[in-house]
Amino acid sequence: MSPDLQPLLLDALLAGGVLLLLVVDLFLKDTSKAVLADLTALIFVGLFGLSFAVDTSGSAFDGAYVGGEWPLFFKRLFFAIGALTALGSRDFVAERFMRRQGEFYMLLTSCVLGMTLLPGAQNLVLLLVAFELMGLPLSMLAAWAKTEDTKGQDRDAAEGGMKLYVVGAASTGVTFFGLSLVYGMSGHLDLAGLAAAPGSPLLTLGMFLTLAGMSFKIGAVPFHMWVPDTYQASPTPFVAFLSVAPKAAGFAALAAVFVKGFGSAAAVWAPALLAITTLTLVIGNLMAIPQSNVKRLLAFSGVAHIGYMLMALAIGTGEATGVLLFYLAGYAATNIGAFLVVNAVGGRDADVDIGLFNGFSRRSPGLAACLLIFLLSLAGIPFVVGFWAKLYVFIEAWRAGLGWLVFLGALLAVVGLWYYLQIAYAAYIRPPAADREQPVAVDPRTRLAIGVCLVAVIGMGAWPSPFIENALAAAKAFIAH
Amino acid sequence: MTDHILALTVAAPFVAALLMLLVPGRNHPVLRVIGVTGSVLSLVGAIYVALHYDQAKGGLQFAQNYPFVPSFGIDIRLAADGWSVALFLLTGIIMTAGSLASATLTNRPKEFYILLLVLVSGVFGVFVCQDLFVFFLFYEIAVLPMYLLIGIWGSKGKVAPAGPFKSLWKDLDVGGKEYAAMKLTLMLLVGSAAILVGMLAMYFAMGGKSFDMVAMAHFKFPREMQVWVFPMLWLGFGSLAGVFPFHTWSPDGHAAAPTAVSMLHAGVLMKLGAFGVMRVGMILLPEGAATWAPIVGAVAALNVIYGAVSAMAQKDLKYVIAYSSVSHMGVVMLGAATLDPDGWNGAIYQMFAHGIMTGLFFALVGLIYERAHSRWVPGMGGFAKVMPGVAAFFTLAGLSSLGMPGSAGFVAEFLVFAGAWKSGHLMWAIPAMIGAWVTAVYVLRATKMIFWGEGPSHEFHDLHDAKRVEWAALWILGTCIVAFGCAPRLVLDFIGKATSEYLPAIVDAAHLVAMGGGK
Amino acid sequence: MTPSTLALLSLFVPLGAAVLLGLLGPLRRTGRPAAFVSVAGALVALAGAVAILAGGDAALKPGAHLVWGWLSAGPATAVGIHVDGTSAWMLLVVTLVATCVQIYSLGYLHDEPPAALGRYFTYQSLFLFAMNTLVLAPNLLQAFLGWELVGLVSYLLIGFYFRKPSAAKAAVKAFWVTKFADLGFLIGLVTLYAKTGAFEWTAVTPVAGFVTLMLFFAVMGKSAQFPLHIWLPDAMEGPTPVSALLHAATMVAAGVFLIVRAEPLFAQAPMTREIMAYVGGFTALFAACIAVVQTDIKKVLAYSTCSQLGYMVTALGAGDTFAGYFHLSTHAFFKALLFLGAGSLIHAVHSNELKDMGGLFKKMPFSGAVFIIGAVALAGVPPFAGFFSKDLILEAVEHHHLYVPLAALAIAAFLTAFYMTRTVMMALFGAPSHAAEHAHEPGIDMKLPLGVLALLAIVAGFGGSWLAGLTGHEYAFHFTLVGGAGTAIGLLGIATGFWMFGPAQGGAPIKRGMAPVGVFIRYGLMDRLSTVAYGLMLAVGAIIAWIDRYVIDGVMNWSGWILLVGGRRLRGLQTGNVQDYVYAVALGIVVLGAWGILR
Amino acid sequence: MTLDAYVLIAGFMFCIGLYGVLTRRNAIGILVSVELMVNAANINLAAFAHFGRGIDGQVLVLFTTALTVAEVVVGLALVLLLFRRRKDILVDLANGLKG
Amino acid sequence: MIERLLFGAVSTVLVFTALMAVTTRNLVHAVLWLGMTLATTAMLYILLQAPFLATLQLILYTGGVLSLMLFGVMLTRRSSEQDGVMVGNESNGRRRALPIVAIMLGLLVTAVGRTPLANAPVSPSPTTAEIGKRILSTHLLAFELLSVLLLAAMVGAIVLARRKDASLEGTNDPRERAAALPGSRPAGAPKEV
Repeated sequence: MSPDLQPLLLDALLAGGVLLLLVVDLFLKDTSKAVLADLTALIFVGLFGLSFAVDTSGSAFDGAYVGGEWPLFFKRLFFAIGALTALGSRDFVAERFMRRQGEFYMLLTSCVLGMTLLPGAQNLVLLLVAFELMGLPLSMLAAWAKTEDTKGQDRDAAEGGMKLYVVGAASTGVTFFGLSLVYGMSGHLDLAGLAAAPGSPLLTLGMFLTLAGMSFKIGAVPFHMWVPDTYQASPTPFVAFLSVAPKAAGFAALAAVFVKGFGSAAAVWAPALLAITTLTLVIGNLMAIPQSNVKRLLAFSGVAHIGYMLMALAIGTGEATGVLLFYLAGYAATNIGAFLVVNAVGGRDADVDIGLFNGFSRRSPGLAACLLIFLLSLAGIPFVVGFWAKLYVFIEAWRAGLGWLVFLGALLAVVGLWYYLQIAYAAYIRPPAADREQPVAVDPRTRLAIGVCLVAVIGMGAWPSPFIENALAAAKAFIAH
Repeated sequence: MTDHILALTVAAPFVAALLMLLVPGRNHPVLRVIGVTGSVLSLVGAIYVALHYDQAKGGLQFAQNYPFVPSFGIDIRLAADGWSVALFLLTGIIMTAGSLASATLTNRPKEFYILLLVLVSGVFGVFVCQDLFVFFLFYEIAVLPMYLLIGIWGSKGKVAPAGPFKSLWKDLDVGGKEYAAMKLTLMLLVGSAAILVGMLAMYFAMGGKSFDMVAMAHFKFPREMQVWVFPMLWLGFGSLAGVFPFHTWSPDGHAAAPTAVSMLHAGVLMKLGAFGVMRVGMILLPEGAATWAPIVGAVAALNVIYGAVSAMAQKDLKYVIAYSSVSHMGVVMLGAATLDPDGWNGAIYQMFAHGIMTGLFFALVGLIYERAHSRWVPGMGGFAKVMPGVAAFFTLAGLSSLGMPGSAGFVAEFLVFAGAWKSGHLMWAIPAMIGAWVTAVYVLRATKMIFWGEGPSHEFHDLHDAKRVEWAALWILGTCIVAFGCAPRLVLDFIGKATSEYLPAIVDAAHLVAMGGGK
Repeated sequence: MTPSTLALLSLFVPLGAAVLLGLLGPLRRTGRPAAFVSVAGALVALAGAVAILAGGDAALKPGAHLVWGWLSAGPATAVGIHVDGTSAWMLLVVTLVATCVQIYSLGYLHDEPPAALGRYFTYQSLFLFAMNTLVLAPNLLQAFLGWELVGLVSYLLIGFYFRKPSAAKAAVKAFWVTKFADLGFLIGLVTLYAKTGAFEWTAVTPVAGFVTLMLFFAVMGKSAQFPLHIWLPDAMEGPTPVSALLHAATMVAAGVFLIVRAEPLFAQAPMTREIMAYVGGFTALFAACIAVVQTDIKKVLAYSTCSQLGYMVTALGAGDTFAGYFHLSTHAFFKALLFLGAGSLIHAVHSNELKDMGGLFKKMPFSGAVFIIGAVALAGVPPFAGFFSKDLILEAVEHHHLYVPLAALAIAAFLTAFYMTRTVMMALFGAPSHAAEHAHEPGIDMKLPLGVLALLAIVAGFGGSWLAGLTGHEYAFHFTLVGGAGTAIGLLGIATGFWMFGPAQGGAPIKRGMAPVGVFIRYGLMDRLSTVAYGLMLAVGAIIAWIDRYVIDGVMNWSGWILLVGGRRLRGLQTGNVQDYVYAVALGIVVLGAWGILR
Repeated sequence: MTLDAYVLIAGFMFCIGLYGVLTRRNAIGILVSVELMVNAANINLAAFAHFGRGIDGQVLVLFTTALTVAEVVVGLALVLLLFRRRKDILVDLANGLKG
Repeated sequence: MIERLLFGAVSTVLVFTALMAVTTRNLVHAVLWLGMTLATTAMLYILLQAPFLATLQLILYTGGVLSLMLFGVMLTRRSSEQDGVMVGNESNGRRRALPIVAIMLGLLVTAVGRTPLANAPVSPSPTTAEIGKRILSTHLLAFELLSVLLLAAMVGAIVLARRKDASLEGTNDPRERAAALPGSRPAGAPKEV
């Protein structure tokens, strides 16, 4: 391995994994393709483990890619998400898409490949390609539950995928156009060059168009409208992935372009981002309240969470960016866990009405307790990671003089509790329906994934120090570079 | 042992809760034994603390630091002062009585006990925590389990939306237990949000290094900051203490909650709010407290009389008691606002007295509800014939609540009134006294309507007096009411010691504020 | 034993009995054995009181003072005992009457179920403790404790027949009214504490005027002064021995005792004293007027008690503490006697109504005789007890030139003699009613107390100078014009009564005119007033409660509702049409762009 | 010709594309419009590259073009899917998910 | 001057064809108009001295994208339009779209007007070799990634577009689904299509 490929070691291995999956798929009978999930998980776990063993610092390709702690943090996050998703998807995918399992995991893995390359990209070209590599498989996977049955459970899969695709395509157009202006006004495609660009109206316009286009991926208001529909229609384990990984990657991209690239022009974009933040917080929380479909509810709750993360992004300091990383990690663990439980309760159905949770705690007390903890973490209750995440954001916002935003955020967090508790209420207080009294069936791998999420949520909640330190260090490296 | 007694006491219920996780949910006797043991252990811990607290020395004792999040200056700093001793005792007593009172619970006792024990761990923690952040964490632990406790084991009274907003309110399910649970949780968390904001402000004003409350007490926060942070803390903590107009969760919440939860919530949890206002708001922000004291006192006086008058109009027994809590917590806040030694002693003592009294009340209401299957006071009557013991204890609790000498309630109210008078706020003391009189009106009216007169009518066919273990809670609390009413110095000396340590700084600040200088 | 030890004995032995009976349910529910426990406690207390006085003046002159810090270490907020002549004598009066009443109750409540009887005697023991707490109070704080506790026991005992709605109502009414008045005590107490840092009887303070006024307000409630007397007639719902002990002899006199005790404070407040004189005088007259028209023998006595308390308050208002105290003592004996005698009559005919009695003297000569002794003593006929004390009061009032109260008292004296004669005539003489035909004398347990009290009603008046010496005053009986006139007025009242209700049955038009007036005053005015006040309070409560639910809580609910409905409205934005989603994106970029470029 | 003319023409094209995306009911029609938007970006890039911004603009055009092709591939697959499911590709008729 | 004339002509055609592409009611025509736009853009690239891009444009876009799209149009004809003469491409929401687009245009024009662009120097046109070098050095990683992307897109698109890849999929019958679970396949289950 040549030294300048050192930072790309993990990504190269992952690309190998993509091919491996394709090849192995060819040799497997449909009925035994479920093993691909295990293989995928194994790849991710292996890479996750490897990430602690190898040095990925340094830069490659004339500085188009720079390794170090910042990309490493994201890589670990993405590997973990990928592994959890693969574990959680296995039985679902094997059961529902028996003949399309290989492609599912291949797309999932290549999507992760795009994500892992994003944080280290120092060049808009690489950034853009990685962004698209992440984005395109998503719309395909969203529609994976395709069917021609007009009454079946997946009747809306194509619609969900199409909505993600159409909004995404439009946003891509907007992003491209915005970046073209950015390039034109700065004369550079590498992030370092952007910083030097003199301010001009066209640059501002380009900046904002890029912001809008990228905000689509994280689901910031008003670019969020695809989120609930796609979540509702897509295979639930994939939604677990969709709800966290692209968000993290999107934030990596936004941080790269704005915090780093346009860091000197923060006075221009920060207020705009704050406006988006406020809108996201309010709309996300408000619209989650009346939802009766749990996936939609979690979708809007996700939008709300994006608001909190945007808050950290808008502050733009090193500490705030570190806090953003912590938030992303905590949110990922929590949300994947929550969606996997929802998947278990929904019983392979894409539509999960809140009524299905009735009496959940009596049917499966352990699983219900997990769900409760995930919900509490989402709501930001102490002793689970969600609390610290919000708290750190608030602390940083306070430091940045955004007291009013802290207050708004705190108030809306309470509103959030309202709708999260509606799920808890169904699970713990309502009696189960007559035909749903047996325990919820959970396959062992999903169980494992939920367990890992639980440990992460509680661990990071009870002992946040090492994680936040790590995140702060990563952000520091990012800002300093 | 002595070194870590505070941590042990705080942890005892929590450990019991963890143990319970290992017990199958069907095994009710074992669960009960663990639950009661955990509570009794914490009571023993509290008594141990009281016995070993060196009164002559005073100050913070049994101090221990356990590092938690050092990078943000957050440590679990546990130490007890005189107030802690008193409130520790209160919590131990109420929890023991509460766990005994819920010994007859058959609906999912495992989860119930676990939540209850976790909650009480939080309560213990708040009373001895000297780190503001961990204080807040304990506070949240104490508040949050309430949602499930009310939501699952609660009951619905006869209070349904009526009047012009009926149709609007239907959306919110006003009056239901889930409404009550949700309202309680949300309102208290809005309060928590305010606390959090205030807390962060203090943290950063001190340089963002540490949440140590002892250091904060010595640190002189800028006046203008104190003036806006104090109301945040006052209203934030105050929402749990039932400060008007943020008291409205309390009637619905207490009415919907199951017996032990009402006992604990009205008996101990509401005190957390008042304790927070005093321990965090007033002691850490003396100038803010001095600036706002007139408002705090006025609102508290309003609370007293408003709660009492509202209680008078209630027809649902639990609402009567719940509004009485609002009224009595007003007395606590009034005492706090006096910034006078007697007022402060009275405030803490009122926490203690009201805790025991309202615990007894709710235990009795639980018994009555269990037997009568109704909380509708006008429908009752003549119950004393079949449940004389319950009637006697109800009267005892009522007497304490209206401040009858010989009961703990008198000592507290008397001290608070004296403090209010001494601090020159007649306009607070007189409404509060009238409120105390109104208490006599509604308590005795309720007693009369429930227990006296002819009856009971045929619809109450399975009324009977308390039985076996049910007596335990009644006797424990009843004895405490009388004992602490007759010999108040058992805890008043502890309280007075701590008050004398904390108050001078605040009085100085009040002088500064009064003179308009010292900026 | 020292006076303090004896006093502690008198204080705590009844408490011990009460606690014993209270905690030991099985013992309490045995009935008579429980009663004996209580009676034994009362006897010990009585013995203690007697022993203190038997110990002689020397030990009592400086007063034995024994206190323990209660709210804090140190004497400022202490409780304990203070034994001097005043409290020793009061202790004797209280324990003596209480013992008599308890023994009497053994017979009177013979038919009660054992559990109820046990409860009754528990209350009785508790009362004795409470009253002794008040009597022995070393400072105002403890006085307040006792004050409230006797109010509590009064409430419990009035509500003894709690299954009877009228009794239940009367009990709470008594408590509410007296407790309302007690606010005055509390305010006075707190003021005193705020200004002097302690609760001393002898405090010298510029706020004495306010403090005493407030204390007097409490006295008006406890000692049934107009207009806070309204609870006392209703309190007759309690068993008759209770009326004798609490609502005639001791508890209602606690107010008078308080003023006697707090003489140093009141001495600093001439204004309060003047108010007291007028209120007392008016009450004496007003209550006597109503007593005239009562048909219920206990109500007659109840209003009479009001009236006599008015006498005492007037005396205290006039500044003659001893006169009030003296009348308090004699009144305790003869009014207890009257009540117990009346109880004996009631016991015989099972009715309180005068019309159900009549001609009882023949059937029950002993009870009739002692009742007449009590009546004569009350009417102020020499040489019975009431004569001396009433004479002293009239003199004192005249001496202080309080002529309006004096006139009121004089008329009241006439009316007192008149209505007592009326009562005696209607109950003991005349034609026996149907119920009265089977009447018979009670047993020895009821006769014994009657006898003791009758003796005291006869002789107690002669102990005046001894009592004065004991309490540090000077008194010797000597004839004065006012006293003579008072006696004459009394005799005139008796004569008028005899003319109207004796065999002659004269003055029929007056009788006819009298009845409606009294009924109007009694039921038309005072009851209506208290009902209206109560109704008003409930109405205010209902309004506040409504406001709380729909306005204060409404804010919470409104905001919840707005969020809910707002969320629902916003759902409309999520149309499901992807072009609308793209439109939102376009809108977003346009707004962002416009803001970026045009700002 | 000066740079601003090119940028303007690109802007025109972008707006036309945007208009198409907003108004077209047919999924393929939307794809067509998106192509216009991307094309506008490409014109920009080429123009900027020509007017002194260096070689990278042209490189980026290469990449965007390739990306767009991939996007179109995926888009058409989704359109086919939608068509099979609904026998129609009018996007405003696919509104089963909402609220 | 000639350059200006040429530019004017090209841009006019460009805008016209683009407008037609988004407004014509026939979908086939719309795709063809798009093709013309893209071809015209290639002319613009030549004006900008970027022959490489022009070639790319013609090959990739006009050759690839356009035929793909036409393919799509053919495959998605509604049954009522079996004859293929007219493929519906209605528009709606013009009234609300126009202001947005107009404002956007206004913003762009304003921004361009306010930004000093006119005197930007013309740089020498890079040769194809230079572009290639650039791609294969600095942007090699992106280029490699592009191949992964295209692979993924193709694989995914094929799977999605496959007409009916399993008779089992999409069924709601739990028995059949249970049968399809790995390892529990009953003997008589339908074979793969």
